[in-house]
Amino acid sequence: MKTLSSSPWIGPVLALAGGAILAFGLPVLVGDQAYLLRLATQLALLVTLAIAWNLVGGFTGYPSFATAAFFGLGAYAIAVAQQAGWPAWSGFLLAAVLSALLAAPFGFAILRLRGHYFAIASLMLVTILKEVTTGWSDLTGGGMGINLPGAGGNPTAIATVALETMVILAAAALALSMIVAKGRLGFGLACIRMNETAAMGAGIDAPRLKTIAFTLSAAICGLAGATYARWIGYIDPSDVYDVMWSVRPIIAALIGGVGTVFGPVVGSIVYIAFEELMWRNLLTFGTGALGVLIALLVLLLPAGIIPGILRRRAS
Amino acid sequence: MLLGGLSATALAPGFAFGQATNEIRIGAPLPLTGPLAPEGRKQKRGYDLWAAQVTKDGGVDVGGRKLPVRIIYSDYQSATPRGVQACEFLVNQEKAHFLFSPFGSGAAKAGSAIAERYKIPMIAPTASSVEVYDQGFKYLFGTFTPNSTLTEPLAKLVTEKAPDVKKVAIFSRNDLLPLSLANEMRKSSAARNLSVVYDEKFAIGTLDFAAALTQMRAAAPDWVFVGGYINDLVQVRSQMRDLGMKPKVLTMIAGPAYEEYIQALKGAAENVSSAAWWHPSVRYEGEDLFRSTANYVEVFKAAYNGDTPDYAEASASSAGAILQLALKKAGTLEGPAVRDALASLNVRTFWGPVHFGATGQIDSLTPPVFQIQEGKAVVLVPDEIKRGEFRFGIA
Amino acid sequence: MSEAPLLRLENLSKRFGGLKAVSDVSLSFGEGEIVGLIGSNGAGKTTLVNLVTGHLKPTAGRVTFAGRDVTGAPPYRLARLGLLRTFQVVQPFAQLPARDNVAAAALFAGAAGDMAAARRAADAALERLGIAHVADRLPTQVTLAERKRLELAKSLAAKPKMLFLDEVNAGLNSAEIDGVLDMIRSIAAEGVTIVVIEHLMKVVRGLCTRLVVLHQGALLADGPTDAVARDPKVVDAYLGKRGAAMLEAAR
Amino acid sequence: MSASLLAQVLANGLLLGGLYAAVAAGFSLVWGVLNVVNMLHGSAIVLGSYAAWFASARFGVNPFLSAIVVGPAIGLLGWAVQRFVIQRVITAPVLITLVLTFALDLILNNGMINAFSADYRKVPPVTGAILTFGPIGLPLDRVLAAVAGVVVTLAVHAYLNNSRLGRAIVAVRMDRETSMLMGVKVEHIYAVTFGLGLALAGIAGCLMAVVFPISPLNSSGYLGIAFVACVLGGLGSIVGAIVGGIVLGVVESFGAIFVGPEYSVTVAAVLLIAMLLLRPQGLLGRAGYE
Repeated sequence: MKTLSSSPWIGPVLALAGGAILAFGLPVLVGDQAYLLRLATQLALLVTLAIAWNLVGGFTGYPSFATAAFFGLGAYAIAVAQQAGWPAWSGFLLAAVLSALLAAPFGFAILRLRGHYFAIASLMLVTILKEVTTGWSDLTGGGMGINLPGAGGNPTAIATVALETMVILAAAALALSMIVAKGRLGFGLACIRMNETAAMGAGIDAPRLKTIAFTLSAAICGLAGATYARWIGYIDPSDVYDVMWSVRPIIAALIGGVGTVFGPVVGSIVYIAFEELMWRNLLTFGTGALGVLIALLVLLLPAGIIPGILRRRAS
Repeated sequence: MLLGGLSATALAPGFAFGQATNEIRIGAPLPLTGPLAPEGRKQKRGYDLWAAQVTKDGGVDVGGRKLPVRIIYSDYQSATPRGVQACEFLVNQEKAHFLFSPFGSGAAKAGSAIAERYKIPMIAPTASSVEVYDQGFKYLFGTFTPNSTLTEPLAKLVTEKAPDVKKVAIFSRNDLLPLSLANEMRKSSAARNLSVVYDEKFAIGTLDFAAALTQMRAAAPDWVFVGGYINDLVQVRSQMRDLGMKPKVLTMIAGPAYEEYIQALKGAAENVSSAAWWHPSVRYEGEDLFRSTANYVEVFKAAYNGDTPDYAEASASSAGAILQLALKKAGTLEGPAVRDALASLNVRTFWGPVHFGATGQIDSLTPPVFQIQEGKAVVLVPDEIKRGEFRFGIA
Repeated sequence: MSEAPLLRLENLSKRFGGLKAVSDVSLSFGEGEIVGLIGSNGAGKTTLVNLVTGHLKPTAGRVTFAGRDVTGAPPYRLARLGLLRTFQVVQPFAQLPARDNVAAAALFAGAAGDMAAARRAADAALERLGIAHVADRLPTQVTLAERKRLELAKSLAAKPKMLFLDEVNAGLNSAEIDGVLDMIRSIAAEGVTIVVIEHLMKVVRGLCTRLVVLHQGALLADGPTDAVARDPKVVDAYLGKRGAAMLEAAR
Repeated sequence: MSASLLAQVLANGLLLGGLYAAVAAGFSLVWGVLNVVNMLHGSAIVLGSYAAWFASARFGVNPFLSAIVVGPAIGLLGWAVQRFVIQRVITAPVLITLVLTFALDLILNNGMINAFSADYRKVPPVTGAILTFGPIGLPLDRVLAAVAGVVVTLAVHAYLNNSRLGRAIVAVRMDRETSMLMGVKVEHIYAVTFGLGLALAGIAGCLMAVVFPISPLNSSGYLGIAFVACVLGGLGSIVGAIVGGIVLGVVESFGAIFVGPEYSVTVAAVLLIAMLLLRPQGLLGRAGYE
């Protein structure tokens, strides 16, 4: 809050500029290292989702597990739109708008619940969307999955475009997160997180603010899903509505620091590095090792890396 | 910062670079954890058996040199995107010469794009859907015939032997292979004027089928066709028994081909009919390292405490055996040359006669139709390897 | 009572299952009044405040504030209209410094245009309540008396028309109470209506010109402090002999 | 739709519900007393199933009998996990305990996949008999398992209300601070309760093994059942778990008929959200949500 008097736009503009440099610089730098491109894209995807989650789970203090629901919805929105012959940009638009349109009323309803109840209700949305998508096979191809047109094109081009889109999306999410954190919305959300009763008493329209945060978060997740679908080229319900899409961003945010602006970014980097390391070195215990990491993290550094460092420096 | 963190982990095993071609490196992404873990582990047994046999024989003959084989595994945790990532990792970082595809049609399809791009021949041991091979790719080869080759011979057999079978119930897991099988079954039924009186899907992970089966029972089908995986099929079968359902014909794909299915159900498995791409009771002679189906089964049993191989395990072994034959023919490890050798392959193996069609999918195999009789799978079709007659009714 | 009361309750009732916590209460409050709301534990005082300030929805009845029907309106809407309350247990935003605690109310209820204006308003409110020195501290780092004033500052920054103060003096010593009472009087002098929910007779007697007594959820008495305190019904039901004596003594 | 079909579906649902009650009881207890959503619960049930399978395959003991040993053994494990791991963050925000038990679940589940090679296993039928009442057929194994599920759950309920330790647990559930003042060692109660919760999971695992194939992959399904049944019945209420389980079983069964079997989980999920929003205190029981 301290830098509020200085221009609030410097951070977001820097984030966007940095994102653009990364987005178009990375492919040039590692263009021949396809695997690195892939990892970088994955990292950008996780950063995007973690930032989106942080708007609700961090700033507002509502532990949402609905990330996978909007991610999957966005992926299917663009897949169906492109199959129907819509241009790509309208697919992205559809992904964002559909996610937001679903998130607004659903969020408004379940954001009345607190703690575990909210977590479970948000998780159920993933289950519901997954089954509806699977069942509505006329539109979505059901369990057979769906191919995106153009998926068979030049893989290098697809990988490059995916990385560029994903990094720019991540940078935009970061910029948005900075604006929210420093603005009226973020201030209101922080009050709600700390004491919702007092927040309402101080004139904060908690239901509205929470719903706005949830909707913004959903729209970002929808866009991330759409980018992902275009990147992978083939999606099926159990892939894009996988609960791990909800869990990984939470872990990433926890690692870096829940409720901080840069926590999700730092946490995502650590998470991806660790996951990659475990996956390479432990053939069949990768998931379990991840469990060990998370458990240790929660027990030893419950506030996350950034707040942990800040606290150490303060004392 | 971002790049630094990434390259540190990504380049660590890049030392494989310097190695000359003194071994054959094969990348095998497998779902060793997650929902597909049982299938992934089966495949691994098949690959390992082939690799062990190669080691025993002193290596693979490539242009007169005997080269050892190394299979590099990577667990993709049953998540298709991770499977694709694993393919790229194995080629790009582990410098694999060849790939065995991830499990199933969906993941094989997604992974084949990587193989195509790097000109790495990929053998898919578990992908049957024609859509996988329709992509115009040149480096993908599959050891399973299309799904229609399973349902058609079954439908033909049933309608010939039992013309009074008129009403069919189709019940399938809402998943790629079972849905595709159900689709083929629908077509096969329509072609023979059978009426489909019940047609439903069940969600992945369904535990209890009592309600759906109760409704199916009310429709009184003569022939019940269930598509799913072994856990679904074991449960559906035992609940059919609980509900006293006794259709004239009960067909289940793809579980009865597994020994565990018979073990789990004991008497209730009797007279369940099925079809698979291979069965241990088929009898083929081959030019491959296993020499014959009978010998393959023996070697497998010796290696895995007496377990009998099923089609999934055998297909994995056959992927290795077929690659080995192609390598011998090509005389080099170069991707394009081995690809051409695979494309023009026309050999006999323990898996059956092997020839790949224009799309890369095998077109020389006749999947056997079989039925569980006295606790054993008995082949009914094709005639050359027929071991018994179709029996009607179930316990 | 003026012809157009600021707040009017008409036949307000609240049931929890079979229990009638508030039954059929009708009351009016005028501008600038200081009213004491008393009653034994469980008489329905806090429930009534919750009903009026939007933290609970009434089962029946009507609430009108500044000429609008606000029955069942949420707390944030009432706060923006100028109807605020403090809580028996103080409710700060624990990780925000005192200044931002107050600034929240100024920004969202007090119509401060932006964060900077809200902080200026917050500093003014803290200054006025004599706790400017805690502006940069966290609520956990200040004394109870300061925390109580912080709550008052929050309400003040919201530009209130009416304040419900729920046991704002509980836990304070005599000198601290006197300071708070002075502040309440000065706030009322600006035309803000104040309702204090109190157990301390000293406070009620010294501060309020009017008393409202609840008994078992219903309105028992309403009138000038002196008259109500002598009302035999009130003495019987609530004050008891000892309470009446105390009230007399405090005079 | 004939009456006999509906009767059969209702009977199926009731039997399923008895099993669901056992699945939900321990979960509900832990949630209610510790305010911990135990993500480990599903895997603990699967662990119980594997133990029952092992007892059956190796020693020929049927799951109803092995439950007597399996339950307490897994309960002991639960006691240790709470005492030495979860207790360290018990006062942390909801998200932390949720993520911690999720991590423990990843470890246990991955461990089971490795240890049991992920193959599906099935315990042979205990009686294999089928009871018929006119047009309705009920497999005896399933009836026994469902009845056992309800009986065990009721036994725990009785224990909570009649023993010294049980009453201490109930007291902590009602009001932690006051119990502490009254000399109850809350830490001890937490560990015992978590142990009891996992013991119930272990027993439920044995009962599920009578009816369903065993696989580590079932764990998330079991957890989902526990969620829904628990919310339906009311948080922390053992009797509520029975009511919630049975209602869920019946609703799922009719859902499969009227909505289609591919939507069975959706039906449960919609039911859950509706309950949370409209009647958070459960069909019976007190308001549980913060």
